[in-house]
Amino acid sequence: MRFSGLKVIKEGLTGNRGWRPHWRDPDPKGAYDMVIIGGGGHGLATAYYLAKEHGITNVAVLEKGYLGGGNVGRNTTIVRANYFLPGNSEFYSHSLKLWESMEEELNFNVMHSQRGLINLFHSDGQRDAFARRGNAMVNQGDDAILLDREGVRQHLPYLDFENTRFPIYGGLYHPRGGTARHDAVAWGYARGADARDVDLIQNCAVTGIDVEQGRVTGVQTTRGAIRAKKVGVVVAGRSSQVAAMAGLRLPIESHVLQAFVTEGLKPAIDHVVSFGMGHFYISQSDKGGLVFGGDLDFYASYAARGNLPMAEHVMEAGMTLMPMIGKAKVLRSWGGIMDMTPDGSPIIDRAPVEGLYLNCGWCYGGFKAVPGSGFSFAHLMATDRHHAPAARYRLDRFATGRGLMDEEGTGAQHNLH
Amino acid sequence: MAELRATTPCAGLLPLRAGAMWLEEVDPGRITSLMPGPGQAGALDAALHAAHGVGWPDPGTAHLGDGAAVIWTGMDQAMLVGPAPEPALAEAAALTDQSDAWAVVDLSGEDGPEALARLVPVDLRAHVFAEGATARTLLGHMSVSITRTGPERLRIMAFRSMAGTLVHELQTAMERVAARRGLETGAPDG
Amino acid sequence: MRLAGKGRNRDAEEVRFRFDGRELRGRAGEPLAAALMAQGVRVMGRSFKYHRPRGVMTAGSEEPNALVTVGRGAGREPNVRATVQEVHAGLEAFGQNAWPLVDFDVMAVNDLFAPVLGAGFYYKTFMWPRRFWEKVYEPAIRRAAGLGALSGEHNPDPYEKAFAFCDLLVIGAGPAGLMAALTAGRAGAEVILADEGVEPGGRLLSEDETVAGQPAHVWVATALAELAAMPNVRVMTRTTVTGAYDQGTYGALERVSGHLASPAPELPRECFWRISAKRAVLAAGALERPVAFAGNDRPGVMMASALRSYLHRWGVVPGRSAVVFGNNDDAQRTARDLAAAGVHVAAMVDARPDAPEVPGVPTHRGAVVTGAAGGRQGVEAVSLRLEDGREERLAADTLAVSGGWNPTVHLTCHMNGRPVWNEEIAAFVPAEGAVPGLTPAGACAGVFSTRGCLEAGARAAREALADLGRQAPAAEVPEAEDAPYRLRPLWAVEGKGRAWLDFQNDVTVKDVKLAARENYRSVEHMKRYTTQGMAPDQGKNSNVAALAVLADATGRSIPETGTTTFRPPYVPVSIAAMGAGAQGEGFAPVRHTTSHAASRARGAPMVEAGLWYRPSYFPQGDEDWEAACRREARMVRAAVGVADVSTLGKIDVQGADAARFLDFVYANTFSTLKPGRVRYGLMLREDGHVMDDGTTARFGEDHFVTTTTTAAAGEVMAHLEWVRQGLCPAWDVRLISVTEQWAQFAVAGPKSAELLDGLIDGGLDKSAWPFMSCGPVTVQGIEGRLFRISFSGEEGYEIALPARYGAALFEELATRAEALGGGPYGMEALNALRVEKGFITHAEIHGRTTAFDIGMGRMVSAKTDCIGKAAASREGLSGPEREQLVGFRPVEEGAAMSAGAHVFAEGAEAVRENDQGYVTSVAPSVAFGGWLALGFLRDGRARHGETVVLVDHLRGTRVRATVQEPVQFDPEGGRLRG
Amino acid sequence: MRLRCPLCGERDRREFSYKGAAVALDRPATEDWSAEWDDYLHNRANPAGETRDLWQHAAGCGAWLVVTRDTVTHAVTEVALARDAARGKGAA
Repeated sequence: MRFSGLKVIKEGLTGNRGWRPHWRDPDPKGAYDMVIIGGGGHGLATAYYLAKEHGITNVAVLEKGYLGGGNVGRNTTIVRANYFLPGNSEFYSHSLKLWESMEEELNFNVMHSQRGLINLFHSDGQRDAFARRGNAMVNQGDDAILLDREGVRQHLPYLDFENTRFPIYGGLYHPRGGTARHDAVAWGYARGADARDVDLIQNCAVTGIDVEQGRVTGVQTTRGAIRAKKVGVVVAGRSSQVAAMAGLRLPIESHVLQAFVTEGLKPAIDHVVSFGMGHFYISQSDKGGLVFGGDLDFYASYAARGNLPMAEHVMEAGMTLMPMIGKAKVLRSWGGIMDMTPDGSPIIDRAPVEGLYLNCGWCYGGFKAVPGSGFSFAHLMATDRHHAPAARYRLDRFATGRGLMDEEGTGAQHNLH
Repeated sequence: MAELRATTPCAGLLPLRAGAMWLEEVDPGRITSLMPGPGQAGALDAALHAAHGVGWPDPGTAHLGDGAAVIWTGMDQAMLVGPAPEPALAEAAALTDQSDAWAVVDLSGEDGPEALARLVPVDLRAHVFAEGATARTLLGHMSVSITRTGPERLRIMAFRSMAGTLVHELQTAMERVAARRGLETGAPDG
Repeated sequence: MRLAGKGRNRDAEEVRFRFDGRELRGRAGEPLAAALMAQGVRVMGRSFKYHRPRGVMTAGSEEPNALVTVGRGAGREPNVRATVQEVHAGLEAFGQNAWPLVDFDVMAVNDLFAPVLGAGFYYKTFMWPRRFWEKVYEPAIRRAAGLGALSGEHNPDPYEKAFAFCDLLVIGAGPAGLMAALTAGRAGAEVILADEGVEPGGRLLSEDETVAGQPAHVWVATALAELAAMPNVRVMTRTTVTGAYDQGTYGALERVSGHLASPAPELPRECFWRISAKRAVLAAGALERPVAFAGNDRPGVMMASALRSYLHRWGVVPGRSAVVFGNNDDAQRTARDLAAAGVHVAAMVDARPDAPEVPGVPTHRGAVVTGAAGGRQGVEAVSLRLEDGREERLAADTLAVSGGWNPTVHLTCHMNGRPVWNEEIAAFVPAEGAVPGLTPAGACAGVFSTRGCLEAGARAAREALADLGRQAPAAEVPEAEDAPYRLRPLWAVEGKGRAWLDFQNDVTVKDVKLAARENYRSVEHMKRYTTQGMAPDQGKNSNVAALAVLADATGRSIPETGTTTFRPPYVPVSIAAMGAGAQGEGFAPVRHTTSHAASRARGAPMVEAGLWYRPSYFPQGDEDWEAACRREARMVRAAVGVADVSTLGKIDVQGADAARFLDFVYANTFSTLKPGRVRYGLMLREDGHVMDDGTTARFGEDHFVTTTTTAAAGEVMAHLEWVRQGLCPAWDVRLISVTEQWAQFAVAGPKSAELLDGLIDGGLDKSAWPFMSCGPVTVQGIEGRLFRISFSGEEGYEIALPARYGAALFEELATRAEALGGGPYGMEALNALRVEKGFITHAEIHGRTTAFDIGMGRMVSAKTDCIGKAAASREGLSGPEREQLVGFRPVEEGAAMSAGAHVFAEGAEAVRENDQGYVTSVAPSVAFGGWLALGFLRDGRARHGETVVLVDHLRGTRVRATVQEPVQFDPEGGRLRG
Repeated sequence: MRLRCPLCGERDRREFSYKGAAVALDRPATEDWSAEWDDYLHNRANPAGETRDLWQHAAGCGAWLVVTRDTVTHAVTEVALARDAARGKGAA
């Protein structure tokens, strides 16, 4: 069924009775060409691109809960391509281009809004570091503009320019950065994959990965055994547990990242604003809620909830930067489980077990990567060759030290990001 | 050459009062950090007793003697406050002069703990944190040492460079508590 | 309207306030909603999507409809519940999400398009043309959405945070909470009793009941008096516990001064509490639930319990003629109370076929309300379907609804506990042990009689105390209402027209059914697709009913269908409260050096570094930064300069194993350093990258003082402690920071020795102070330290005195320097001097740099084990592929380079594939004129002399530059050896 | 969240900083890069359940701690001084 404004009006006038399920609920078959473990954004996008780009449709996506129930359902919705290290630079650039054509392609409005992202800086040294980043973005073919203090003021007049602990020197403006309606991305890919005959199987937890003589042969699930020649693990937040089913230990620690949303308010913040010095970023959803977050709680956790010290720190950062939000009230806080790698960059690679593929380690940057990750991972699974924009996301980079992508410069070892 | 004049960390900022709370800067005399070597806590205890009449403190405690105090400040670490350390102490501990490293203030008055409850994540009420109790903790975002030196007196030590923030934070908290007291009694603090 | 002689607040002072510009009168302290109701105001808010006129529905913080904006100017506060805001003299409130007025809202036109604005419609349209989303559709949607508006100005009001501690936190002061607090208080435990209301008592204040044979509110007053007399009990009113966190930590929001007409300026508006409790009793009560039927969102349709609250507490009712609709005995209670108060009760409609009657009130058993009809101002008529299927229509302006009660389980979900479906009361109750140490008691655990709540509170407190090893005497539980809860579940009434579930977000029964039809059958999908439960009430009034409708639509039971998770906070918490103290400069401590005031007095702009403030430059006349920087740098090269370097971290390292320890934590060796000497050190992280650098001085066999950079001081100290305690616990090493003890100043330049000669007691014998030496000195008898080190490339010293003399010492040094043709210099000149010398800072050692990259690779590989050695030997951390530290000098003299530019080979297009490196530091050069730079270049050490192009797209520059040794000035170091 | 420091007693999480899995105590004795080093620095069991990790009572006594706790429930079962744990391993 094709969605359009006309269709919405026609259905509206006839009691909305003609709408059909956006996807089927098939029972799992005994065997597939490929199985994707994880029905989050990345897994669904992988299935979609396997079908669309590679014509591989005998594919099952196995989701232990509901589609889109992982981090794609609990993030702060930011979409950007403002990385500067080789590897990240080309990957996120490619991903952003996919975002820009996603709605037409999926016939689903994910409300991708390129409202512009501004990263603030607070010293000459930070300005230079952001200039290096912005120049890398332009080298990559993306957009970046260096704003001075007055330039920031024109965009964000409500910031405290006079009396804040870290005075604003300027900002790096990324006009193509923005936000999207996070759940819709998962639903759009689910609908697209389903329409191409991929089986999306909810409430189906994988309990084991079958390996014979170093080769994957299938998976065990709560809904029976499923044979497959290739298995993709796309389960950020549970990567270590699923990989362990195949005997692997990953360079990943799971951490909790909190996010917050306020009650609905009339438009107050038109951009995505990032205040690195205070570990704070914010945007306003189309419904009017201020959506914001900060740093990791900084302890290994699978609880998907955080504690007060970091929540307070985030609010404090908001109050020093933009005290006009003081009277906005936080409605809800939640936590996502982050697959943290040592260098803060992801892994899209073959596992040391033949037929097993890993897509993990997205740290706190996985949402914007959804289309690029799905595209590149599908390419890898289909062809057994790395897709160029994601070719540096190797599992062995930690062992070799080659191609580490430590964007923050805090160290290529755990718990420094 | 002009004589080099000493300046105290809170010069020009204190004393101040809010409601029935007072905040004043204290000159504690010499501050020497004591770090006993492996297995030398006992020897240091004896040396301290002999030299200054106070012992090596357990974690979270301070020995407040006449003229000399020993305040526990961390793992295997305490401060001798008041006198210059007797050289004999050096045989059992590493000594480091920290006399100028700290801003030292006394907060007195019954509501002191209530004001500090705005800033410090430790229960400092007198029946929980009695005379001789000490804690390394946070005051706002600053690392501090807090010791109860009297029934209504708390000694707060923060890094010298942060004296301005220390006083500002304490003053704000004291004023807020005083304003609430005014609210309770129906007579705004004036 | 107000009922004469009714309401427990009847003696309250009458005050004037304004709503939407109208001056009205109310009783001080009553909720704004009550005051508006008393004045006949029925429309208090507008819904989110359809802009439907809405009246007040509840009497608590869960209110979904009556959200108003309070105050004007910078401090105006949107989305305030009219049910919570207390009336005071001069209160100004405004309707919101409406234009021009909440009473007449042009946007209500949305309601006409409701058929096409159903669940998820926006996912299916607004996609063409692509560019229209940001330009047309989204701005229109954003303007229409949202509720109240922020002022857009800086928050002008004080807020605060505080900590509290107790043995037992009692959350809610209704019958269960009061009994819990009394029981624990009498046993001597430290108790905090936190209640959301203005006065404790909960439903006891809102019902016509007796406890212990006296009116319930009298019993409450007696209990409160007893609690007030206990020094171990703290009663916190207007305080909502908002969240349950690990190890007995609770967040709570106290409304401190919003109810006052003229609060003292120091009084915070709100206080966010962090309460640490050994045990907690949750006595949060229950929330009455609505029933979905056509038009159930009209003003005048209210929760029955709310109606009784307004009647008994505040003496107001929304209309003259009421219909009561329910499925439990609260229907009878409500009809009885209304009739007793003189309100005409047109009918009591009870879905139960065996419902009891109320004398004098027409009762319809087994009947349902099918619709509430009316106009903009609300209900005018109520349609019924009787047990026999007949339809009936009654005129009424008030419709009280009771669909039963939902226990307030929210806090028990905050640590991922999933509430459990209890078929008997058709509601979710807390899962056992959902929050460690917290016991739900009373209505929040599904016990709905007053007597049952009193007993449960006492029992929960006793159990909690027993857990803590305390005996609490069994409390005598007073006599009270103890009727069974008789309910026939009823969620939605079939019928034509829209029946609301989530009032605020305009989610109707049809929306949930549509979601199910489109296969958004998981409760999470339904919620996210329809926005059910995502409004300011977070589904408190609607989640269970929506779940029931979804269950019905998908042919599953409610427990099979699941529930959504409630997450903190229980009520919305202002960012200003939770972020209190940070506005302005409070976000982080400010660190001042002892020379701060003097630097400011000399007009130096201060820049922040690692929480410290350091002078950027000391302008003379109308110098800009560059002119001042060049002058100061020249001054150091030609005469003498003075700079405060106290901000560098200084760590005393002592003990028999101190030297061995430094050998382990540094990439180079310190055990060979002789006392009285200083050595540069490079510190790696265990991952083989550079962490920090600095000099270390040896004062004795077992005594070193090591310095860190300003920014990394804390990180290095924590790292060294980790190595000491975790990796070499048996070594005799003792560490302590001495950063704050010393005021330390660099004295640099050819006349530095001359300056110090006049200052130091006994003068300075240069021959006794070779380059990289250190030792004690005295100045006017004050014991200090002198280091012969240099970060400028000139002969230089650093002199340290105890910090109390810092201010005076700086003045003395500056004065002496000026007399020698020098003076103080700031960070800009310091930077310019070090760039000429190729000395690195964190601009270069930015976390991704290896020792190899900065030309110190051999230092690491030649050493025995040290932190980072193994990882640094990985193949990827050295070699020609790495970008290596180099200097850059412009080909065209004077051309301005910029840090952040990327480096390309001549003729190469400036794209990622050709990227060869980047510029890290650029500074004016007094040695060469123009500008010099440092940066990284792929295989740079092999490319000295090559011409490259520095491309800065952002600043629009392309500069040809030659690649240099990093050390561009005095590479032999003759000047610093003096 | 609160942790019971062996020296200071129970304190709020805000006084503590975090380092990660307690395997950091098991530093390989070799100086050359190896699979053992790779595993030590990078690979983690990362359990959903009981774990042992390293914290420092940074704003308190400065002690490094080995905390045994559950990553799913956040329940803390044991807090010990890292120094004692390290000595128990026979570290230098």
